[in-house]
Amino acid sequence: MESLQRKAQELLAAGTVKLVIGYGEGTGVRRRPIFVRTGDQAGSLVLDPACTQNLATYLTKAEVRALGRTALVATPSTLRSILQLAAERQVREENLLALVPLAGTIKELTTFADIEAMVATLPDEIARADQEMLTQLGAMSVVERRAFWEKELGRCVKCYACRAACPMCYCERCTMDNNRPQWVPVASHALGNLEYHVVRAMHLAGRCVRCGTCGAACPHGIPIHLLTFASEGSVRRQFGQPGGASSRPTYALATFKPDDKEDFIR
Amino acid sequence: MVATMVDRLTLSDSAVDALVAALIRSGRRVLGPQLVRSQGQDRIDIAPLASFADLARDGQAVASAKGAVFPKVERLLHYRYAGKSIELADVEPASPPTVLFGVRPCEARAFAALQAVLNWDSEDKFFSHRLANTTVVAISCTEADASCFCTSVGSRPDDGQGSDILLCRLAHGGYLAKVATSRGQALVELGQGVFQALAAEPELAPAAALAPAFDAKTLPQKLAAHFDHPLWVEQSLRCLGCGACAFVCPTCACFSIEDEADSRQGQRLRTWDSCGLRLFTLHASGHNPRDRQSQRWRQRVYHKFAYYPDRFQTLGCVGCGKCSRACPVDMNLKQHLAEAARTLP
Amino acid sequence: MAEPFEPKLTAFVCNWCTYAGADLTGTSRIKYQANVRVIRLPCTGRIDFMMVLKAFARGSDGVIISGCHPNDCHYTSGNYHARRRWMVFRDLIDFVGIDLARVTFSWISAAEGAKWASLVNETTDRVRALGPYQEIGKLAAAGIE
Amino acid sequence: MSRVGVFVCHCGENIAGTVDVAAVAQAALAMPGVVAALDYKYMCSDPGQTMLKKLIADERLDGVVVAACSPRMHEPTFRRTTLESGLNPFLCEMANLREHCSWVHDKGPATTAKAIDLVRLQVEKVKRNRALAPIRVPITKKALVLGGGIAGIQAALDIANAGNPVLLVERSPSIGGHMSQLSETFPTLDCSQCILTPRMVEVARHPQITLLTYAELEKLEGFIGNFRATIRRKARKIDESLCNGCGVCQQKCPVKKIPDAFNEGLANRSAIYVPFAQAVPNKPVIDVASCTFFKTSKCKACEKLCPTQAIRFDQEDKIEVHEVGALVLATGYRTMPVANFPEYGYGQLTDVIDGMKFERLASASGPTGGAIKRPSDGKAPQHVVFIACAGSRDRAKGVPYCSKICCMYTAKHAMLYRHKVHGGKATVFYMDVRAAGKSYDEFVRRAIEVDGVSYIRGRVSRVYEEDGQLVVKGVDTLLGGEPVEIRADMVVLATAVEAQDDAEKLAQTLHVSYDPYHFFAEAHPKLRPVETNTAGIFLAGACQAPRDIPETVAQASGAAAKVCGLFSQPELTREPVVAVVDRQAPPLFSSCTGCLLCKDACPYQAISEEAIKNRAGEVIKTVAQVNPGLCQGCGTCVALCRTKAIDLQGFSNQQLFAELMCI
Repeated sequence: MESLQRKAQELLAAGTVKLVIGYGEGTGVRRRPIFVRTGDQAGSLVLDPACTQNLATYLTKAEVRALGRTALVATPSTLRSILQLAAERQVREENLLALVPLAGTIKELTTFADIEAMVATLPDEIARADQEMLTQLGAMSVVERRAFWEKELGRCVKCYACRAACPMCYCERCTMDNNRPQWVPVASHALGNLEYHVVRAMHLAGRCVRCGTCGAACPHGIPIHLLTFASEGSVRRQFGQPGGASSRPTYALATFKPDDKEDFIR
Repeated sequence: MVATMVDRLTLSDSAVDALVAALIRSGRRVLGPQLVRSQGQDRIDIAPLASFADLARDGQAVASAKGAVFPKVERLLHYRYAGKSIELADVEPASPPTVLFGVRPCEARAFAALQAVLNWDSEDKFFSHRLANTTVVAISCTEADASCFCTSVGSRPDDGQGSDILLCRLAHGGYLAKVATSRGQALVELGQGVFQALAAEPELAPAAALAPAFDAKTLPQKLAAHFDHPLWVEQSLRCLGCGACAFVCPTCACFSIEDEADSRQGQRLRTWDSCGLRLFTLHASGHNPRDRQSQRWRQRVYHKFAYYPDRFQTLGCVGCGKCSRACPVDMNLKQHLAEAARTLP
Repeated sequence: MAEPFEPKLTAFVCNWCTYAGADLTGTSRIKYQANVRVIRLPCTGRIDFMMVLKAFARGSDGVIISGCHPNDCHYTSGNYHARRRWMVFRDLIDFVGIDLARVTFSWISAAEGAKWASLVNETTDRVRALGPYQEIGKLAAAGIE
Repeated sequence: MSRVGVFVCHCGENIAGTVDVAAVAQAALAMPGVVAALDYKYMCSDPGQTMLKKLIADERLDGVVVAACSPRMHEPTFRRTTLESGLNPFLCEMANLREHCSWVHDKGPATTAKAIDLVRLQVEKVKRNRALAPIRVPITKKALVLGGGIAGIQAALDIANAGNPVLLVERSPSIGGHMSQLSETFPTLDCSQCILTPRMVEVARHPQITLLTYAELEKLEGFIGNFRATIRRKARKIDESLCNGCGVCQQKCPVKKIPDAFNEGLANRSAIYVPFAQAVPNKPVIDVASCTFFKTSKCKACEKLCPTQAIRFDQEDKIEVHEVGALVLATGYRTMPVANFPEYGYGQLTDVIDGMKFERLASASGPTGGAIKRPSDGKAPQHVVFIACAGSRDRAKGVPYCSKICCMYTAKHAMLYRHKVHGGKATVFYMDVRAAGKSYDEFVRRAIEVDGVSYIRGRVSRVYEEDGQLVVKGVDTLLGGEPVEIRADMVVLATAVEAQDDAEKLAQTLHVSYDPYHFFAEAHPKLRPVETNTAGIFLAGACQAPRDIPETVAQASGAAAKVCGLFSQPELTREPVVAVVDRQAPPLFSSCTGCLLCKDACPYQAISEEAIKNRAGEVIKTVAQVNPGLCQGCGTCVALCRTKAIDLQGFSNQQLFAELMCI
């Protein structure tokens, strides 16, 4: 934690960056994103296991961009998000720098190549609880799964916290907000909710870094992150092209192999 | 809600149980906060009660109770084509008699704020119908958390405003019932023999201790004077621009009108909306008067703490803190308001 | 007394292979059941997964998706892209509880008129046996007060 | 509100016999937006079309649905009629009541109900149709032919003779290609040079052909009708305008021991050289790697002795940019190096040679003047073994395909050998003899029956040297796999035909697709054999697959015809069924996020980046841009786009959504 605060101070003092986005004390035990712009603010940076939110989300926000070159306190997921955003031309190498807590020290990654190299060494697993949920759901009959999701998504109010919190949901005009035609009903009735979440999961297939920030963001505790885990999992299993592995476009659904194997087309 | 003289009665825990049973028997829709545990997380939902035992007596529900009178999606009209002519049908408001049982006093107070907007210049018959059909039985709070700030917005954890009946906990079990309205009276009559007359002055369990964090009285003037203060930009930097705060808020009344149609028929729906969402103020021209998130955050604060007092001589916030708890990036309204009160001259 | 259930099928087909194949079914006067409504697209690559979802939301009891065989795509690779999407989309809708038995995928070339007829007949029979599918359609009315 | 007209065709009894057409028209009239509906015996007939035109005018229709046969049959007809009546042709749609309904279902209410639904689908669609204008693309009427072998020569001549300027680019110092190295050609045994040379000269003399030898394509930008080709003209180190090709420089050049590629290393050349006597242009090149001056900055013999002072040691490569409207790829092939055959001695055995070397030995213009002398000692070999399928149809060698020409040229070689070395013995090992082609099989028969070449069906497992002779070990599968051992003086391998080493790189430069063996891929294996999947780029000869000369020439003329066809139009007009990227008012400008993931998905490289600038010229955002000249309208990008920022004209989201909302 101290090393992070020191690093932030250095970077800001040297003018290497104008902004350090990290985690700070929040309400009670919560942690919240903070935006450090001066050395003396660096002291409020916190680093502990509660710091899990994927801060890459802020890299595409106009208000934050306007603040100048940014250092981002990065979890493994955050690093992957940076690469995926790079692959989709949403972030520039020269505009950012990742600060990775590593064995008590802070590793500074300045190039996408560095980040790729680092990501390649990091484990890429989802939380056990999520894995168990996926297994449970997998074991259910299709009717049971329908019931499960009907119940869970029934609570959705389309506040779009999931979309807002997701680093890959950076589109200025989300397809949900596209009304010519209105593919997905705006209303958060049962159909609107199902269609919204299926669309989101499809749009993240091959792009999702499985940070789970969308699920964490849901005020109603709907495990929507499982939907994107499922679609992303499908891509990884079948095409071996995970989201967030490279800063060059390797989007599984924009490419193909003539011998892609399926067993359902007659 | 017409306030009659407040009638003070007591009920034992078992009596409350019997009351809930009686309400359900009477065919009313009985909604109340309940603890739900799923995927290893606890949360409180406001849902149909099966018995008093299901009731979460402490803690704040994620969602507010406003859905009972102002649902997230409601149908306003529908039409169908008969050949080339269109048959239009207005939807008449219809809702089951409802009891909101065991909600927090702050929730109860919120209906007045909703009414201020929805029945402001013209009456919203859908809302009014549901509201008239709803009896509110609140339970005073003995606990408050770091997001609560009712005491900062002119209320108390045992505030009876907006409740038809307020249940205050007694030190040694049971409740003191403050029956404030005729609708409350109706429940008393329905629960024959459940309510007991007050023998002696009851010993109440201490209400939650919650020190005010700011002075809401002076806030409106301060805000009015500092519309362009950098504070709003600063506070909203981490705001993601979702609608979580508005959709859990008991007083947020913003809505959108959506038409859903195909070649044979269509319907017009009213759905919740939020001033925090970018599209809320998007003009057809593409121009957006509140294009930046800081402007939208400021709007949210000003609407509740400057425009409301200005137009309705009341605050648009009851200090329940639901928005803070629901916020994915921990935008704590209480802290932000305290900061405003502190830093704005 | 209710009349016997007749399934409603929606088919999304590409213009160059399957649509032409279905034309050949006609010119060859091969009979098949009349339950299917065809939506013509230039290429399977144009099929937005939303269309499949919508078909169910609109009360289709079954959906047929068909285009050019691998290597035969009029646009060289549209069908390969489509295939990838379907591979993921199938997994996803299965995960959210949509019955995969309701969706049939097929490659039908412009020369396979008979295959189109048998595909429609088999699908119609299967879906008729499965019964009406309102799992998604019913949602349109759910959650509205 | 729309004003749609619905026209239900009886198609005689074809539709009316099964479908209650009157009921369909009546139902259509009740559909929202439909102002007129009628049914008629033959909509496609003159009276039918007249009715259509009249109603469009009388009812001021803004949409037309013709419920008749398949749109694949009559859509053009009815769109033309719509156009003639002054309505945009793309406001006309067809409901397929015949192929998809009346012909495939029995008469009855269900069939009529389906017919009505099919009409409703199109009515809902046509209400959302937009008037579309055909896309017009200008054409630069100049072709670039890449490769100066017989394929390139033929294509260039055909295009030029049709009156179009042609740029013929050849990377070696002379055109002619492999064909110029051949001795005689099957099945006629006429001299290759004798038939090729006149064509080469014609190219050189042709007023419409600009010949760029010793040049290579570096970059290609643009699209059909509008390519920009960047070409590197390698420095010959001589001034071509002065050189008269007298050849003095070659004679006087002190460096003479450089293996001559044209002669497959069977002879040597000088450092300044003309590849072969009949080279076009007949201008030398200085081989900088071998030239004494460039090594030691001494000598300059050629410069001193050049009668026209044409030597330019200081000459640099030149980069030229040419605007062209079409390309013909005729970059040819290579053969598998003998070094790839450990079993045949890794190319270490001097007398184990490949077909090309044999061609040079047999060629009158070759190092031996056409006499068959084996490389090691120059003796006439008494027994020559020819091994067909050396590498071809051999998965282990990575060439599962048949090289196609080897059976024929092996027969030719054996025949030539027998003609030239009397009493010599020729043995051919083969897998199958594939002699499909006009008088091809007769040719092989002649080798066997008239010239007494012995054919053994079987593979050769090993060739090695034993006391000055080559031992060829194989089997005779016709004799039940009996081992065969032959002592030979020379072995000729019919090595596999492969794509050029740099074929893949070139394909990527040009954005044309290629097969697993790096041969360029045709747009459609049956119906578009000379086109690539990149509009405006065509294929000729062995760069696409192994080919013999007649096939190559035929394909070259085919490609030339395609180019001439393209050039014959004043401009390119294409159906406006293309993808378009959303543009709208500020501050959004476009709902495209510029992720450009669609770029990879497009089968036609039609998508590029576009920078949206403000008045000050600063880039506000980068979005996708679809080139209507390249887009073929498959819609793959549309389905891929998350924000629905790309839409497909004619099959737009609004149209398809409307169709879906009425099922």
